[in-house]
Amino acid sequence: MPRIGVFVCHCGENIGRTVDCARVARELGELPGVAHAVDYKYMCSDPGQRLVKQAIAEKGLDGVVVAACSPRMHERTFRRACSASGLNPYLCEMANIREHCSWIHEDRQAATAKAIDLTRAIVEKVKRNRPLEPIRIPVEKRALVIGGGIAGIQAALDIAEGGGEVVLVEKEPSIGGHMSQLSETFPTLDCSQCILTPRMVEVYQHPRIKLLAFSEVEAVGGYIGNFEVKIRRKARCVDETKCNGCGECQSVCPNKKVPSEFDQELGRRTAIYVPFPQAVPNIPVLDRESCALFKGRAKGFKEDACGKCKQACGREAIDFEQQDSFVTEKVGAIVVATGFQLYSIGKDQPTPQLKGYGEYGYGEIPDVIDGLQFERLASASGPTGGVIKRPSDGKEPKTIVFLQCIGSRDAAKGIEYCSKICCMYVAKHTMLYRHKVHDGRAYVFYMDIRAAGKGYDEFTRRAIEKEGAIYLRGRVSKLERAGDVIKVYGADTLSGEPVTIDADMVVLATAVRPQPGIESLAQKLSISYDAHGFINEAHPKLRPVETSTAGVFVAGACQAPRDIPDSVAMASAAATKVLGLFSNKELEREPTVATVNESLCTGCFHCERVCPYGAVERRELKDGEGNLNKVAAHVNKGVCQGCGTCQATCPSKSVELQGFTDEQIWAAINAL
Amino acid sequence: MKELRQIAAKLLTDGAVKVVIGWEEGPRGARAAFVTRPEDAERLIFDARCVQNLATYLSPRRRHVVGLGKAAVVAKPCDAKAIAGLIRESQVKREDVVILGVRCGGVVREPTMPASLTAETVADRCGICETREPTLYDHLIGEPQPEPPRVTRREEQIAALMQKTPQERFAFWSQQLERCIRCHACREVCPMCFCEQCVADKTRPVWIESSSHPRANFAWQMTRVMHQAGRCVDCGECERACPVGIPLNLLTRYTAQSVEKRFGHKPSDDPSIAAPIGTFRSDDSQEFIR
Amino acid sequence: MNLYQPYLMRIEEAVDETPDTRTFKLVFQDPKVAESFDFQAGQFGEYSAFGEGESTFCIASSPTRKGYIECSFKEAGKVTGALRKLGVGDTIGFRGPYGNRFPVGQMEGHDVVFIAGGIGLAPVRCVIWNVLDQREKFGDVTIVYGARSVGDLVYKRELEGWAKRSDVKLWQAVEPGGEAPDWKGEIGLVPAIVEKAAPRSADAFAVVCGPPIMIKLTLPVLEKLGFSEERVFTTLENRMKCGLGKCGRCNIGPVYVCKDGPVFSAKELKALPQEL
Amino acid sequence: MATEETKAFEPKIVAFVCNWCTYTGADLAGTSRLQMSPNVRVVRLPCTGRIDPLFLIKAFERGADGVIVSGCHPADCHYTAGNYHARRRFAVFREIADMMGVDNQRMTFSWVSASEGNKWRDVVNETTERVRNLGPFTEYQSLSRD
Amino acid sequence: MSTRILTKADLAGLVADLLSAGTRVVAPARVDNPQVAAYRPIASFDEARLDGPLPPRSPKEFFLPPTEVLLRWQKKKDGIELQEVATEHPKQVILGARPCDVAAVEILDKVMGWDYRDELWFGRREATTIVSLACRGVDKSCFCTAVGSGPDAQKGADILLVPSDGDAYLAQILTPKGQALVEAHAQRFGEASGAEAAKSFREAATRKVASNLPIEATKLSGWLADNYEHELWKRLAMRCHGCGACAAVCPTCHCFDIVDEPEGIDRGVRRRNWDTCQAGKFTVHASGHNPRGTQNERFRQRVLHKFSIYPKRFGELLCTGCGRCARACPAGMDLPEILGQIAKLAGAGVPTGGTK
Repeated sequence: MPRIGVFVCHCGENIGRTVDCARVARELGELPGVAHAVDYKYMCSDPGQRLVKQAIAEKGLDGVVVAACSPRMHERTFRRACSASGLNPYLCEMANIREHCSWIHEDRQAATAKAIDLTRAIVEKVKRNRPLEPIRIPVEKRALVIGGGIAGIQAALDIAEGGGEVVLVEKEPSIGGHMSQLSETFPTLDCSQCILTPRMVEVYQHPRIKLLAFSEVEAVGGYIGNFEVKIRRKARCVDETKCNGCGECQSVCPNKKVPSEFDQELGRRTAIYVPFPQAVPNIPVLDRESCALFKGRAKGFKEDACGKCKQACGREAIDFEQQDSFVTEKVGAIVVATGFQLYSIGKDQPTPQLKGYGEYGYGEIPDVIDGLQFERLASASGPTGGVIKRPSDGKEPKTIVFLQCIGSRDAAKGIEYCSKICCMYVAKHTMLYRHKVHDGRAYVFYMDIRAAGKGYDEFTRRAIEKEGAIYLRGRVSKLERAGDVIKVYGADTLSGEPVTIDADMVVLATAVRPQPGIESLAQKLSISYDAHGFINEAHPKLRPVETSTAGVFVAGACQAPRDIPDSVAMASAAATKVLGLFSNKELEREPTVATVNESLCTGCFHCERVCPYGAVERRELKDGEGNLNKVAAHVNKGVCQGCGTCQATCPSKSVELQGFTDEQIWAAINAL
Repeated sequence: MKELRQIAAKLLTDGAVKVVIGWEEGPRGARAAFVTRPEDAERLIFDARCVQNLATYLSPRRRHVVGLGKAAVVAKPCDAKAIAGLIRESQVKREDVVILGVRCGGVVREPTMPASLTAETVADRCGICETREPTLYDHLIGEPQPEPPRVTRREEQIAALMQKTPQERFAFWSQQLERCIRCHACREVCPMCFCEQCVADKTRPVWIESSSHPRANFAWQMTRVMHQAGRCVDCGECERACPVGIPLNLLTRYTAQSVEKRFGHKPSDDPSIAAPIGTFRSDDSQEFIR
Repeated sequence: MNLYQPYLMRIEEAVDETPDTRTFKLVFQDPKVAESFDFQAGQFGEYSAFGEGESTFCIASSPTRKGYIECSFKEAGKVTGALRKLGVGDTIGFRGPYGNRFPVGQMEGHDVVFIAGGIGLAPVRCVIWNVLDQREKFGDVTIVYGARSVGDLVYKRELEGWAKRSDVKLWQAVEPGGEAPDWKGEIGLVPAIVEKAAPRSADAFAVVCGPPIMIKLTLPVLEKLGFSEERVFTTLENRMKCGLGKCGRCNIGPVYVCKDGPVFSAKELKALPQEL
Repeated sequence: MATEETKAFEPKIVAFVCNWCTYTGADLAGTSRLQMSPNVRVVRLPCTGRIDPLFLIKAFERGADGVIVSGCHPADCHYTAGNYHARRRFAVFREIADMMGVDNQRMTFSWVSASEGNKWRDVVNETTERVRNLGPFTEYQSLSRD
Repeated sequence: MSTRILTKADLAGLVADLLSAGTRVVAPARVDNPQVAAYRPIASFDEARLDGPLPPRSPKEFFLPPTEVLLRWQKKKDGIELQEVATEHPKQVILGARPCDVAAVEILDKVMGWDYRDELWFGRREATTIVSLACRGVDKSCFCTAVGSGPDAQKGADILLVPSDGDAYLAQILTPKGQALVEAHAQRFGEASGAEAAKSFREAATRKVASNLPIEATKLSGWLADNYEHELWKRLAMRCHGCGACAAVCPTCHCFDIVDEPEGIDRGVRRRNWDTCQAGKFTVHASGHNPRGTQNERFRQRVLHKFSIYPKRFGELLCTGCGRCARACPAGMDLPEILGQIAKLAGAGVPTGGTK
């Protein structure tokens, strides 16, 4: 017969007032298998815990039930007390007779009866508890950072500075991300590149950072402390080990008319190119779709149509035959910092939920551009050298209309959320514009101004009050080309008047969306994401940089629209989490994970289908002679988080969640 | 029939398979045949009396059948759905079975009946079945078949039952399950019941008691049908096997109706289409959840 | 009281023989039953853990020791799992004694060889004590006992006692790799140790219990040593429910193990269909 | 005897709840001292994904007059998807139970988040009232009679 | 003993008398499906269908219920309390049962009574009077004549009714129990007449059944014992699902399981439940080893138990030729067919083309 000890807590008056604790102890004491039952004023106090310890020692208890407050409050306390007296902590559980009983009932008789029931159910459960040992997992002290924008750069540097090794994966040819495209940054108007490029170089030179640019994550296996990541290194057609970034190849490339992605297609580049002069790594990429040689090969030409770059390269770094290659990296933690893209307002949208704007003529009227394009126009390193010229004819625009909330906060367009950064950058744009075109008129159509942040409200007020931007509260219904100008039909909802402005250029503050492909990356990582594709944090308040998968963290605008300081703060926070994880030799995990009874497993793999973590593996079972007997499920203890969905799904109940086994729950129900 | 026998004989002669599982003439009508020699392929028949679902014999738990070696199996559309189920749930590898699909115009209720289909004789499930030929097969055999006589007896019975109060339904099933002797024939014949050990045989803990009192019988049938939700191929074998005549297909069919209504899922013979339980959509209806 | 109604017995002593094997000393709660209860070596009973069911094992104590019975069992399922959790003072159910017996009377005046493997020592121990308690009636007594490892040896204290006795030849063995640093016994499988021990076979009796594979390999050794197959006995452990020859579970061909057994001579065993 | 009979029927209700949302929500109800009927006995599980229809059946077998299954709102599951699986599972199970004559009024399914102490109280009170009005689940309990 | 005549009207009256005296009357009776009859307690003679279809299940459950309580236990702080179940049962009459069903009961007395007497079985046995009704033969699956019985067999019956002239039955009183029933209701029974009609009924029925399977199954025991490893067994049960429907409907299958069922944390019952040797787990050892690992072996056990093991031990076949197993089998396993094959191999009787 089991020897369970039952300890009923009065919690001062908290329980004792409505529950007859002495009676609970007395009745539980009558149960077969209960070797000891007492009540006490404060079980969690030192003397209370001593009662538990003494009883374990003196009565030889093999299970402890503390009927007191919520297990969320003191389960650890009592488990530790049990552990200290040599009883496996998992043989101790709590019955919640405070939050679930004494505090919510007044009828003493009913509350006492309920307390007895609740405690009895836990006693019956504990009779079937098994001693469990924490799971220990070794930790690979190396992190993968996905995305080389400001968030990824910051996370990589912080982790590396903290002593960890980092593999930084960037899908573009250079790190730097959107920040490298910006002209100046709000609210200080300091030069974006000036503050960013040194960080980029630091990354490149850091002995503990391995930079894999022009690469993408192909597959992720393993679990916290022990991920195995397969990375696709896309073919640059340039041997990175040979190239010294001299730029000869670019200067000889005959195709100089390729729209530059970095300049948001406002500028041009060559077919073999470095996206921008400060690129890190400073190694060109050959854009095969624009290259005459590859275009010729695609058409089946016998001889290569070009090859100038190869001839020009003194280091024989050009390799037209280069193929994508794969590397596998073992890492202990992953930081996702894939950043954002701008909502494209055209009619064609990637998902049916998103709707475009036909009425703004984006893509049709060349002088209707988006915010990022304006950044390039305003940038000293941009296609116009920082002179504001409109794309259609290069004329200096005298009137620019800025439209806020394009897509954002518009459920009809499929984006209910606020993109957070637009109010600020539009204010910045008006200032940049007015600094460059002193007589220019900057109109802003806005819905509200959201400028919460240090120095933010001051900044927008400065744009309006000191820098002469004209803010009109209202929506624009239509943009129409009329000769040299763009007719902006809007409404000023404050005055109630319709407004029509003849603009030379219109800048749309389009919504911030997560990067394309984020869903498939999230699926590879088994992390969850919201309806828009933004990565879900583990808890919106308390675990803002963790994800649903242990060991995978999130930073920057891939989690939600973020400005630079937010992104950097998140990145540092994620880095701290990573370093915290790395500070352990081994991880200790709760042993409440699922285990499969392989002899009963039928191998239908319903469990595999429902496991949110991909913790179920297929294991071949062989007989003595090595013949395959069957394929059974096996749960990877490092990956399993203990939700138990597998067990409820398993038709034959051949998988058991430790701590919540069928026997335990059956016993609890049986006792109610 | 000739085509079937020829293909079966050829498969055996070529050594492509070791056994052809089909139907033969037995003392009480058509029944399963296990043909291992080409010359015995002549025993094979196919007509409207071939009621039994032969997919059941492909379960890896049928060690004596597995021991015969690679099998070809004759499959009506509903049998093919069961084979797809076995493939879907990793019990059978597609390449390990040769499927001799047969076009089917419905079967009679009992293999002892004459092969002619009338509204009276046609099996309830065939009365509403819309699949005349399987899509999962290696060979497709037979002429295109006419529609079976359309009957909706069972659907009407279900509708009538659902018109009643829960208490009346409880009384109905109590009376039916009073007869249950927990022989588990419904399970053993079911092509989709292939567990190494059934939850009803689990002893630690005993969720479903093995005694045939109504309490355990309720638990058993609710659980069995729950496990069949979205997986049942409506072959009707459970009800046909029940030695005490419990109308089990009312349960399985009602569940299938619910699953179809809720999740738009119908059992198919495409192994790549997952069963609805074990998957989800974030916007699944939840009108019943407060 | 109907046939299926067990006697209630109190656990007087409980000893863990190995991590999964436990021995109970049991006394009848009803003094009248205790008074009248009698059994023979080799018989078995149905032991209840109420709420879980019944499990079949032999009576491991000797009929010469009155007033109690002992049983040893290994945790293998639901019932034995529940029984193993019971301790001194707890109540279990017992039905029995059932089945036939070892022909201890016939053995009188002859050498007796006891061969056991693992938990198989339990039924043999019953006969060993039956013989040792009337030591003068028998010839040489040889015991060969083996287990997978030192930790798997059961009745360790009694083994020590037998080792010290001059009127018993005890061979203890563990399988290779199962020995402890201070292991002084043999290392090897039981059949090989029997061969090595080579007890005198003329007119001798042998009792062999253990895992089926051990029995299968030991019988030929005994035959080689010259034991008559009519004088070699073993017990079968088929699955049983009633123990009364009714539930239809334990038969091997025409033989009901619960009634015609569990004790069989090697000769009888040979005649059975090979449904083991 | 007479007192026994005149005593009002008090339903016995077993609740299966997830640890992260509803259990915590119920804790919050406690901390907020929200008074509710004492008929519900909570069984704590890690996730609604762990809740098996067998639990409900066993609860009825053991004399429960009603059951509650409650967990995290969609998208809030601590384990990302357990509640979605549970939702499908119980969507089907309750229809099967309905077919068998187990009045669906005896089963409450709810999403109660960790912050919804009030909602938990309402779920408990409403379920208790509903089941009280239905009366004891004598049909099911009578299945156990020999 | 003697012979009397019993008209249908008197039979109805007899039933009414018995019911009013508190005796339970079990008879083949109407159920919700008009195609089917079942043995069940009746509330009046109108419910009975004596000439109706063969009930799919035999009346063995009135002696060995599918589940029955063996004892109740209650755990106390200081031990266990057991509560015995009654082995005495209220009086019942089984009326209109087929001779094959009735014979089974007497056959089972052997196993239930050897050495250890099963009071639960005999309690019901003693409380029951069996009035059987000669059968006209059901269908091609009937083979009672092949197992040494017949459609008019007397074994197991206390009174055998044989349809006679018009609406009357010739009642053969076979045991003191039968005699007692007649004496207690003497006014319902008339002087014997119509023996000729009864005789021709019996002969016609016997002829009809005998043509189904003209073998002597009683002579197979030796061959079966000697041919344990025969090729026949290796392929016999391919189609068998092991579902045990055959055992469930069989009047002589009597294997059972004993299980404990908690009914709360400190009390519960121990039950005896029907079981079947066809179930895969029937013989699994605690170690996981299964001496009858495949369906072929399990089916062999079924045949051997009925036609070799039981006759060797108890001198009677454990089969009454009712044919229910063949009718119930969802897979077309056919015991008469198999017996025909065995008879051919054994050379017992004269198998005809009637079996394939």
